[in-house]
Amino acid sequence: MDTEDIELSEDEEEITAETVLKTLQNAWQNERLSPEILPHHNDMVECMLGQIQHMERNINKLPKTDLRSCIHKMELNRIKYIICNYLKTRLNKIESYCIAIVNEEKQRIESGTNYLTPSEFRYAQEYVLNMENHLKNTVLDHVPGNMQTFEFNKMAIYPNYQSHVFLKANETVNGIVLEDLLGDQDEEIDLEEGSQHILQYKPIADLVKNGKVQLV
Amino acid sequence: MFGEKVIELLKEAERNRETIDLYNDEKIRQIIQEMHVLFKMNMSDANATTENKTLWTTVQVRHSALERNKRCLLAYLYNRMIKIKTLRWEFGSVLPPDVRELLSDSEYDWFSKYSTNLATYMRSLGEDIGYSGIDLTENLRPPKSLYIEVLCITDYGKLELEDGDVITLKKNSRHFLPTSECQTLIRQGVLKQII
Amino acid sequence: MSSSNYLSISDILVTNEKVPCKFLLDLPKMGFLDPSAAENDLKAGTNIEIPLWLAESLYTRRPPLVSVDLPKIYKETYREILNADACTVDMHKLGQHFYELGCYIAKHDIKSEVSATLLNTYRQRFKMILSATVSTDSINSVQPLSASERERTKSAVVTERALSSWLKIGDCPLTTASMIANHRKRKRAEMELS
Amino acid sequence: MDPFEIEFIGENRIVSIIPNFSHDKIFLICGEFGPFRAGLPMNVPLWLAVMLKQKQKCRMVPPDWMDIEALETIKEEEKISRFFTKMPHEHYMIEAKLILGVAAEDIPRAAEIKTIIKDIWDIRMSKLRTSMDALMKSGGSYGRLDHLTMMEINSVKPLLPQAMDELHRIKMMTRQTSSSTLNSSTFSQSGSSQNK
Repeated sequence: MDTEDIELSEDEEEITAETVLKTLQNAWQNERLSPEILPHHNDMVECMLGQIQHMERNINKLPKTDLRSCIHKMELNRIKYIICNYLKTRLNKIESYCIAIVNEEKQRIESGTNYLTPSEFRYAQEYVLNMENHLKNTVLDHVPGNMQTFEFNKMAIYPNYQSHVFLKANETVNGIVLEDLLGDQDEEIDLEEGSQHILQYKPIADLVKNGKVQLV
Repeated sequence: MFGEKVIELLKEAERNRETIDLYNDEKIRQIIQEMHVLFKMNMSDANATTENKTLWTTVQVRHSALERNKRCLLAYLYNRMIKIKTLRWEFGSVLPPDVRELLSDSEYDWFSKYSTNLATYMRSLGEDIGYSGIDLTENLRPPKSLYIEVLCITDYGKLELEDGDVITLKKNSRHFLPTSECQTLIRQGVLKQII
Repeated sequence: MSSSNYLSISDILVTNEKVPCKFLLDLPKMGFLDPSAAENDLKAGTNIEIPLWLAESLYTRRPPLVSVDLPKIYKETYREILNADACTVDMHKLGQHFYELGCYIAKHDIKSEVSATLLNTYRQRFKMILSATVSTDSINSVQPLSASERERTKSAVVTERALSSWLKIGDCPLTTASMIANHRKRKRAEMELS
Repeated sequence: MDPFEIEFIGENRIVSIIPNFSHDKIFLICGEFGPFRAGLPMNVPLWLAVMLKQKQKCRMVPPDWMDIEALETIKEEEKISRFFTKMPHEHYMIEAKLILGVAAEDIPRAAEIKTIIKDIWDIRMSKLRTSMDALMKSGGSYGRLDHLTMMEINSVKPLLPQAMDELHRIKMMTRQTSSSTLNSSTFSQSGSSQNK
């Protein structure tokens, strides 16, 4: 690798790239462990793709057997794994909850708080459309007249916000309310920095999104 | 009469979760036929409710049965859709003929559309920064080493590697290959990783 | 226990389970629901077992067309056995969908004790499943499980195996995709049969 | 997640090696490492350490905590305590498995260390099973799990969270206050739409 490139990455990009990678890794971990789809981190994915591209060009300049080439390739494979797995996890959620996600996303787009990237949103809409057409062609168009509607409300599958997740608190958050279903004695707990808990996703969903807790 | 056929269909699907069965065209037709019979009975009884009010309940009960049949049919198709999706991720966009023939025409059409939608999405990844897209069916496992040793399970033929080398994959031959270049073949059962 | 969404096959199978019902009003032309009756209409006062989805649809009419009785596993006699030691009960035979059906049926229990029995049974049998996943021999020694308990045990065993193989193996091996492998397996089996 | 994914996360941990070659700093995306000076200890991520060791380019420096006496103390405390004690770090088991796997010859008394770590792991795993049962008995809707490592937490998935989900579902659906526990989408019973 020539020194010019090294200088460049050291002065301008090095620190940010490292932070971006860490943030992306946390985002990946949260996405894997949360029941619902989380706000996208497209900027970070693109930043990492840029880094990969840049690095791959440089590796090609090195002799094949150079030790550095192996090390860089290995690191790139690690980052590619995170990116692929992150994006695939999101696609899986988009497919499973497609109707609900498209509906909610339409409202979020209006308020400028979209969770999906434009490509993901296009993918989700197309997915719903294909599903609707397929079910119509095969069954709905052939059943008796008043049964033919594709009932979006019934067909929508929602993530289970009540599912239990493990978390580690990145900072102290007080007063999380745990609903008590049997009695009427709701419980309140505090999440001290560094402490770990298992509890329902719903009361801590916002804390995952704003980074105050990390799912583990 | 009240949805037994459709339940048989679902039980069969529930038993074979690991594979996809032949699309049961005949049974689906029979179930839809039954729904038409129920519907006709309901139409005539609904017209008779002016004279006999108690018939109205019977109409409602049949209507419930119709709704139930609809739910079951949709669940059958939907669960097959999910399996067909898995086929796309595992076999790729071209299905082997013996798998292809398990799907109905409409299902195959859905498969192709799913495949196209997925390809469009994958091509769009990173396009803003001049990237030509990412294949999400690769990089499936956390990387451990750049090269792995593999055993060839079937006579596959020639494989050209990124560096231009061409190797021949013959049954029982062993190779030391870049992990990134043989993942797909391992997933498809052409190669097996030797640990 | 999977979610009970509209497209869930397992929920459809749960709601297909039969429950004892008593018809409160005559139901014209529905005599076929009672296999022992030869009449065209179903008469008020008839006691028969019908699928839960149908029972619910008849029960929610105003006025209700049926009263729903508890299947025997939720009745007092069994509740006592379950509360004493739930691990002795053969759920495969008596309650293939014990918890799931119980959730639906609880509101027909006038004493409203079904809920507590479900929770209690779940907790007791959780411990049994927990210890069964540690060693494969003990899985066969426990009383037969309900469908969802079997699912749960299976996935716990998968986790256990993954962990112990991780502890042993250094590499993270790639394997043939599961649908591909299973379709090949099935094809081989079919070829051997023919 | 599967154990190899947790291992992947743990492999980012920084460890010490002594390279047997010299080289300038290497600028990786995850940070800069080096310069490499033959015979002088330096820090690298665990994945890189393992890779260099496999290529016989370095020796591993035993992590501070991989010490018989220290581990004996931890083991005793773990045995006595009702709670989970604090481990040397979040990914102790991953670090142990990888380092003892590729570089046992670099670690003094490696075999004994391996045994003690496995003992500690086993004590904690059996404690974990007892706590799961206790958690379910005590209500099954919330638990505090300080000092459990990610790999240990992963070992109770999906069993524990799923069981808690199911208890919750039973409570929700059998709640006496709501007269119609049936989600209308669950059943097909909209007779009223007939002949509209």
